[in-house]
Amino acid sequence: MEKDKLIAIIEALIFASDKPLKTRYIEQVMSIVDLGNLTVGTLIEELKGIYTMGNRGIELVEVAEGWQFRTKPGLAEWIKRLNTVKPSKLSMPALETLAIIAYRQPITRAEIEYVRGVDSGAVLKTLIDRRLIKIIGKKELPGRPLVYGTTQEFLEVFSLKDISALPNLDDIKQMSSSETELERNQTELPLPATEPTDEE
Amino acid sequence: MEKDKLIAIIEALIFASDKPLKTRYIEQVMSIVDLGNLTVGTLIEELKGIYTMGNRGIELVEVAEGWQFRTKPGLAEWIKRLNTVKPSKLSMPALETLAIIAYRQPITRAEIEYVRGVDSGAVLKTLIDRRLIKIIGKKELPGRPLVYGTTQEFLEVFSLKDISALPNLDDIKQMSSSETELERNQTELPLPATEPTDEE
Amino acid sequence: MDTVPVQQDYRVRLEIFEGPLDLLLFLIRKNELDIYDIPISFITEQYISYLAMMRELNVELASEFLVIAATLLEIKARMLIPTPVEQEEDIEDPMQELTNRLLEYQLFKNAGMQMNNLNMLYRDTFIKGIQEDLKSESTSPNIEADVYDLLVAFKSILDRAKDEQIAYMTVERISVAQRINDIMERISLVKSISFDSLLPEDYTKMDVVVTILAVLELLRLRMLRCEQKEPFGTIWLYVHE
Repeated sequence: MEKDKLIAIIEALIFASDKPLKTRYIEQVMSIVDLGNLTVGTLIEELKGIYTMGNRGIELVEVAEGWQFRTKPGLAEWIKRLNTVKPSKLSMPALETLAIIAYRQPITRAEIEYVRGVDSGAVLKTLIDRRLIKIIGKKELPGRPLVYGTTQEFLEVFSLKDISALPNLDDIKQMSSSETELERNQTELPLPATEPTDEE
Repeated sequence: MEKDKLIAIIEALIFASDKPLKTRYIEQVMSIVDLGNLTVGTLIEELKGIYTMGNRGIELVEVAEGWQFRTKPGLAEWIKRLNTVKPSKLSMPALETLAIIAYRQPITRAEIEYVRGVDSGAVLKTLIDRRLIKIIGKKELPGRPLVYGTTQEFLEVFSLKDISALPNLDDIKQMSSSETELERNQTELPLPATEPTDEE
Repeated sequence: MDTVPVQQDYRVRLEIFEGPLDLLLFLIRKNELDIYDIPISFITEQYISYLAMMRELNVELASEFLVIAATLLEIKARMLIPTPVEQEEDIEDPMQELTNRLLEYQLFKNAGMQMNNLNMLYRDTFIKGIQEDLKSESTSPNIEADVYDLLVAFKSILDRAKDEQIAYMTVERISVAQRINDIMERISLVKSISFDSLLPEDYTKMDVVVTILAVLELLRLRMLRCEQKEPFGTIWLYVHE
């Protein structure tokens, strides 16, 4: 195999790995090809050189555990700017919590956690910070727990006229199939015209 | 600012973004520098060229209306050897249902089932869980049924620039049916021996 | 009728049909028929023999297979009875409808296969492995989400709740603190009570554990005292004077 091709493979491996990639893992992957008088180490150095030469935005660095592509330190300010420009998505836990509050408000933290089954303090804080929910009062219960509800910003973000414009929960029924494919395939159905099949 | 520096910034921005990065967000970030007679679009093309030239393991592609670095398709086998990545596969029923939704969106569940001829609740659930489709609204019909459409993730998974980049349906119509039946012909089925008897 | 020996591999092969339209398309192709000019008697016969054979091989069939069988039989019947000319225009042609459905189904089946040839993420191509330490957190005030995301999120919670509800109910029902209150309330009326009678009628392991914990706590706080007259005998609880 040509040297360029070998370098390309290593580049793809390091890029796709979700952790810094150890040289010996690369060696394992490459063990099925004959490297001739080359070594994985020298190939990595050459790949590193490709990024070092020229004015590039990313570089190949050796961190404690292995090799990793990173953006050049000098460009951090630009990436920070990007994060203020790009709209963000809500995480699944955030969406879930927001859904519970939207449909069940006013609701206490204990009630939210009962439904979700997990501690929800951090996600509530995120939603408050993003001004999607707020404390709307206290409940007449021992300890007078705080109750949460959605905000005006929530309606704006989700383009809702008012809270009653949320999709009807009955629609959920449409989404779940009455019979799943699995169940149906297990159901024996009588056939027309071929009545006596099973009997002798 | 020098052109090389501008390209390096764009490279870092695209690399740092978890999702395909839209040109307009790059433009917003770059709005504080004078690009002279250059545009973000031409700079991206030049960056793309850097990766196209030479035998590189990654490339810059336009997917889901944004820019993203991806490994070259020919290298997939090597990356799978790392065992850190989840392989992705869709069943024939899932692909078929996805095709109906992709080309006919917005579409109701009943419409999908009419085309396929079978209950599609389970397969719709799978596609929603994999975030390839989502509910995009309701139809002005009795019962206000939910309508489905493809997601951003759908474009990302199938490496499509936008929904119009799907294979042309008219071209598919032209395809001879025999070539699509290749796999099925491998499975020989025992058929009742009946001769065509229709008079007319 | 002789039973056809059931062979595993037949089973597997026959399940490649996704539905009745898929089966019809297969039969059309298998017999090299023209999709625009399907000989109805022949295809109906083939289709029904097929269903019968699947049944003999113990392949479970979806009800939709039978719906299409009925449609085929209806079309066949209509063709045998000449329709009066003046009626013909109002009546939609079921044969035409079936042909259109087959053509459309075939089209999307092929489209699905074409899509399978595209460069698929995590099969043909890979994106940057997302490293936790490099993950960028957007600080933008803008949020990308719509109300249907909320609806789906709510549904996923409901689905999960179905499995977990029971566990929560149990915990809720028998908190130790609550049981302590129950016991003190009951015993204050009768002065003495047997341990067994503290348990609810259809008690669970959890009820027993919580009750024991409650009693132990009350003993520790010297609010109760207990007596057992003989080994394995009834445990009696009294209010501590």
